[in-house]
Amino acid sequence: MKKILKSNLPELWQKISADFDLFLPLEKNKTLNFSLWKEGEKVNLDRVRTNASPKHLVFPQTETYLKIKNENKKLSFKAVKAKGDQYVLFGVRPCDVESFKLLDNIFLKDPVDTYYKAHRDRGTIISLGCTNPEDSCFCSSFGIDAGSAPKGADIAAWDIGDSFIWKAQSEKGQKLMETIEELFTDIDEKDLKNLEEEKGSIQENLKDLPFNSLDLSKIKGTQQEIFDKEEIWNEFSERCLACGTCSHLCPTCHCYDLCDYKGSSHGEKFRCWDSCMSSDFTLMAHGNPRTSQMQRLRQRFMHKLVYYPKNHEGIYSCVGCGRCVEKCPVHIDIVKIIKKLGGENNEL
Amino acid sequence: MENITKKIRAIAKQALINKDVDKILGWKKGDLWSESYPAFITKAEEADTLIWDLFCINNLSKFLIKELQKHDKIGIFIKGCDSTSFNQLLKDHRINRDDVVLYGIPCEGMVNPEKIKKIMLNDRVTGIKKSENGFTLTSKNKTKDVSGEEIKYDKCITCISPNPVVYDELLGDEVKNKEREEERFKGVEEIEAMTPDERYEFWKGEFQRCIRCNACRDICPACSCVKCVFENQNAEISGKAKTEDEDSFFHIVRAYHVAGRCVDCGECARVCPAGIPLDLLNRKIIKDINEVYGEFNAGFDSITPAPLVTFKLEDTDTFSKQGGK
Amino acid sequence: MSLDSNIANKNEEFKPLIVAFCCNWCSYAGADLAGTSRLKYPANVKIIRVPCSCRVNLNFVLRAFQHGADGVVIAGCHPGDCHYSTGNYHTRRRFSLITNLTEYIGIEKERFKVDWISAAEGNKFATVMNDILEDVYKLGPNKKLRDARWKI
Amino acid sequence: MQGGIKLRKIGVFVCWCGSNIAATVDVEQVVQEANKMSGVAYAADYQYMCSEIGQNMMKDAILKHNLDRVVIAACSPRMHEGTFRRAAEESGINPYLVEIANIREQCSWVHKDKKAGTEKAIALTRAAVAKVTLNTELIPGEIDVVKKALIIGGGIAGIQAALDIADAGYKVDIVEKTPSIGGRMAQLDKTFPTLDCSACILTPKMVDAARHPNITLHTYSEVEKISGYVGNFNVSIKKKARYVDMDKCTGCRICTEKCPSKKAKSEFEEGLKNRGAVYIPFAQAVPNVPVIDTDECIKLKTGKCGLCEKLCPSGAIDFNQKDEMITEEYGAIVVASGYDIIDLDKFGEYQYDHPDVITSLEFERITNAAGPTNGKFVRPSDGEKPKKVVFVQCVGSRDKTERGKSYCSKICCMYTAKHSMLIKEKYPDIEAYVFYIDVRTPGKNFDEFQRRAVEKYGVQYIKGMVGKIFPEGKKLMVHGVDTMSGETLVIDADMVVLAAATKAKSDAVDLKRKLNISTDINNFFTEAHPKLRPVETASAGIYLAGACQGPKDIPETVAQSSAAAAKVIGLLNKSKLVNNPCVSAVDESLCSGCLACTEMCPYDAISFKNIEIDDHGQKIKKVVADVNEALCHGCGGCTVTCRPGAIDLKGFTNKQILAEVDAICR
Repeated sequence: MKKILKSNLPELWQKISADFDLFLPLEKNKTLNFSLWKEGEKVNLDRVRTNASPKHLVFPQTETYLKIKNENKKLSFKAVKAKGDQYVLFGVRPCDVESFKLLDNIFLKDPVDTYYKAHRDRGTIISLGCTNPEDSCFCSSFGIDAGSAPKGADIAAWDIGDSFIWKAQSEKGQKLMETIEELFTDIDEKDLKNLEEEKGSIQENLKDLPFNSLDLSKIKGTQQEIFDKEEIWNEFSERCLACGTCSHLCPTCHCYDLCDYKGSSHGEKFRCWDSCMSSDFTLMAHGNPRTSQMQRLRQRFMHKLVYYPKNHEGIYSCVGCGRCVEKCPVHIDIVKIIKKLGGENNEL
Repeated sequence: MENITKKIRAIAKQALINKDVDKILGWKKGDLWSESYPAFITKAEEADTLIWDLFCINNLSKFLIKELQKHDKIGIFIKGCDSTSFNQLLKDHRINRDDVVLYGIPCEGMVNPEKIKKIMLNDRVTGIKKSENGFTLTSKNKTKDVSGEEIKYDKCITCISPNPVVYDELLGDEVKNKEREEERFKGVEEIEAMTPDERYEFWKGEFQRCIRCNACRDICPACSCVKCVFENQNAEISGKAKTEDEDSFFHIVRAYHVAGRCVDCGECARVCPAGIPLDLLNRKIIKDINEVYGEFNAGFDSITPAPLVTFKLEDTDTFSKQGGK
Repeated sequence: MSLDSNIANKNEEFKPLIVAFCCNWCSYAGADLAGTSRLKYPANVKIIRVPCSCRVNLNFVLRAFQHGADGVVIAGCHPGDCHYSTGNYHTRRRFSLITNLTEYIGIEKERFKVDWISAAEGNKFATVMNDILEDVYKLGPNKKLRDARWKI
Repeated sequence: MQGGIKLRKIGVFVCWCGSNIAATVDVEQVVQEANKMSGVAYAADYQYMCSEIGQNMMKDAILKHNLDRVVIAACSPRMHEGTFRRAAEESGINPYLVEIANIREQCSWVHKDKKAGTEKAIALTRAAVAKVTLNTELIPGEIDVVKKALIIGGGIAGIQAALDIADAGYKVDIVEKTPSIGGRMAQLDKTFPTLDCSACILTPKMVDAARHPNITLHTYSEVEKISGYVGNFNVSIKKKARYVDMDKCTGCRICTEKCPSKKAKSEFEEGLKNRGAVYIPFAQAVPNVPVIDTDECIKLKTGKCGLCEKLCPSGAIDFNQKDEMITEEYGAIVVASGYDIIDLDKFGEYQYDHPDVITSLEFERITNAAGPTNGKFVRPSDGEKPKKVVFVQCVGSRDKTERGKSYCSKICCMYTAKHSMLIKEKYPDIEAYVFYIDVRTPGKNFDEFQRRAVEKYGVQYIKGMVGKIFPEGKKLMVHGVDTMSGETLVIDADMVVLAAATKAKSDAVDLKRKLNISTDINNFFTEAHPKLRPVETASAGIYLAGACQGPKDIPETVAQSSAAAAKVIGLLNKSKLVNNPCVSAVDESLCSGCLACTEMCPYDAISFKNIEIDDHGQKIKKVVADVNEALCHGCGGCTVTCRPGAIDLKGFTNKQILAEVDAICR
């Protein structure tokens, strides 16, 4: 464990960005997102939640995988490799770190998604404890500790007031810390105490959150029984706009569509994020297997709360980041669904 | 506000009991202080869950399209912007006036939770109350008095239709909320003052954040197509790729498709999860229509032809030196 | 009539592309008349025939800019002379708003012109085309709204 | 994105047009490049594709290579699109599977550089190939024809056309704005080059028209509104109140004689004479029924008088008459609305406000035996016979300034020669001078006619213009230049006759909008093609006759009228018309029923209908737009109002145009 003074951060960013693409929570036009850091950009490490999750770094919204060339009426094909340089991603909150693990479960299982793997391999992830969790946070419901050093992070970091404490957790993390050693100092007793205090304060804050008591074990019944609760699904889908805000912001949503692009004398095949909310999701030649918004909305939550856990040793496909709670234009979110399915009437 | 909540509940209850309507569209309160959301009720006993507070920002009118396919008669609570949207839907032949009972609510503007959070810094907000000259915010460790303008949505501050323009019954007295109306186009003018390259960079930066979730479109009461052109494979513009050109294409076409029909309810910008100021696109067009073809407020009535399906012989244009004669 | 040779020389590498949408009855005929009268304008201008200027969709214009046009012209009958009676009155309104909107997005108005060219105005056709080319030469290649994938 | 399109077999034919194309475009290279374009199965070039050999070459290739679509890279589609469509049809290909790449008018003729020209020709060909790839077979619909024609204007042009059409057995209505048919020709005294009396040859035709069982006259009437399309025009005609019952009136003229209001200037007499408030414009007017001028009639203005009503022996005066609107259906329309002469207000140097400075048209009335002076040639100011008369030609004609007209009025040289001859014939002692820029007398016996004026009658022709006229006592001092000798001249004339330029009728623009046809820069109606379709307008079923299209003399006017009549007869003779298949079509599954298209459509061709669709077992009622193909003209404006792209234009679909854009942007 080492520490770095906050006043040294600009130097740190410079140093890292000399060798890596550095992604930080940057505030641009009032919006916080993980973006490529350049000299002079405004880094905001105070708010726990970025607008979008950092999943676009490992799973870009659009990614070309095949190019087709048409020359004199002859076609030739060329596979495209994943693009991108080595990068460092700092400021990832424990929930988002956890989401990488959930994505790994999908993309790194056989057959391995080589694009995803390439993006994962080239990244060094540095987590940051959540000093000020927000109302809509509910990570603890999924066993995530917002003050901990999440396993998926190559380096774990905490804010202890005037400094950050960094703790390497993997070889990659160790290596990165070595290259920037000179900016760090060793920690002392006081720092350790501060760290413990920070962790404690985080725990206190978490306890206080409105959704702290969210209990998934209340969701009872078989897959079919939950599926059949049409009254609940209908109630929510009634106001669903069928936009893709939830799926696109969600750190664990990972569905994609395969599309064609026709260029001047060539073509590309690419994949891009898809949302099960949209009416052309899984659209096939014969039509769509899910014909109503109710069915599409149900699919999203069945996947998160039933299908995924079934296939992945009981792990839910949600990390409680609260983005859908915050951003759904009509306030349909997984918290309400969990409560409702658990028999709780969350409506006053 | 509590008063209006009471009225809403009474009206909804009575209308459902009398079977005047099959369904009521209103708002309910969620678990969080900042959360009020659209709620549709069919049973009289649910009427007491309806509320009216500072967060009933959702424009309910567009839901009528879907709901009227299932029900014959619907009662709906509408603010000023909901009412202009309602007129626009009538004009677009998406709903019939006779199928709807409108309960109008004069609106003094809705509160933007983001602004409150910013004011209270990182202290968790617990509530907001109306005070003598504004509002009192309370959080875990402090309280603070703020003015309405500090916490209301920008779009509400410059709102031109705080009172419903169409209704069957009006709840409460009409409000005056038009003091800052002239600042409506301030944001547009700031962009207009830039050079073309600056403007392009500005919008590129904004569009770059777009995640193509279509929320702006899906919430928009003017975007009422059964199937959007961006989902019409035949139109060949339905690129799903997240690229600079596709993003701009989408946003330019979206803005143009609501040209002359946008009621400036600002919902597109509010719901944008990427925080893109889409209303600055819509308002540019509104401003131009006002300047070139005479003041026009979409949704103020349901009969005046939209500026883009009509013309005048003596119209001028903005592209030719001669003024287009 | 002809381009300022200085500008042309400075931009030897730059071969601008102008896509012109011409209504069948006036402007396309005006372009034909420019041909019959052997007026000269650079070969960078390529014409797409549409029945009426009111047939031109915003999508077509954006697509042209995406795929490489450095300038776009929409030409129709003079207001009052529309073969379809009132089609170009709609063009006038639509593109008054659209040229403003694209300008607001950052596309210079010099790159995107709408004009009225009658079947008798072969001269005007050539002038409009020469003018936009001159403007586009001054502005340089258009990089805005470009589809980076379009050309390899 | 072109999934679903089966492989095309497109033939590309590149025309040399002799050296017209081949001089600036490397035709062979275009063929080579075309061969590389996707979908192209065959490409070839030929000297003249439009020739029979060229067409046969195309037809043979279609059969031999089993081609299913054709691109012709040649001259403008406005020239030969029809030719090649027909040729394709003859080889079994739907004519709408042919596209033209315009590499002559829009390429070889406007560019100098062969490399650039060739590149552009290739791009244009590529665009045509891209478009034709997406073309679909189109089959025109059929529409009925109303067997009746409308003639707008009852001058010699309208009368001639009406008689020809009526003689062929079709009903004709003439709508004439003034109270009588006859038009300008009725005002004229003699006609060139034969000097026979205008009335003598015109009035019999007027009477024929009035008596013809197939002709109906609507005089003192105006066309208010025109809708519909070729074969089926729907026309509202306003019949202005005459206040005289046409059926009761016997034409005795007691009313016109006794009318106490005599202040109105007679339009027919060019203001040289007054007329009553109730009047018949001229002696041979058809119909021979007076009208009451509402602006002048004392009874209509003040409620007093009513003398005519009291005196009328047949009780025909009816002050309660109202303007009447009638609606008629026609299969074809001939526009024969005539011409005016320009206002001379802005030509101060000619002193037109002086009573002895007159226009040629006024001269016609003065020399006319039935005119204001009963044919006596006298000065309007004092009734004395003039001794010297100066004619000034090209007053406002061939004048590039704003007050004049840049064109030649065409008839002035001839009528001025006629006028000078008429004077000299009657009064050999009068001196006649003609100032001219050029004397233009092409036409049968025209030049001989003009020379007669000079050689036989001694009319003095002076090449030059009049600079200024100063009235001096009873004289008009005409200052001019003889450009032949370079001398300045001053002629102490007693009278000056100005050959004022002809111009389009002031209401031509109104009429153009009603008819949906076009006018040129001078507001003369535009023909569909200046050489090959001189009597048709760009709107099917509407034809032009006479000076409303441009200055014309009587023989030309009559010739064009008969030509228009022949076109009308040809049209009315058809039992069915085929309409343009390039019309809008609605994809009902995409249509939201917002009906913006119905509001925008210039032809009210789009209405709506209720349909029921099956949405996954759920029956949903829906309103969708509905296009009337006979009314749709194919402008495509609706396609742009349609946000979801539910309405598209056949032959110019969104996909086709985007494909062209893409092809050009390669």
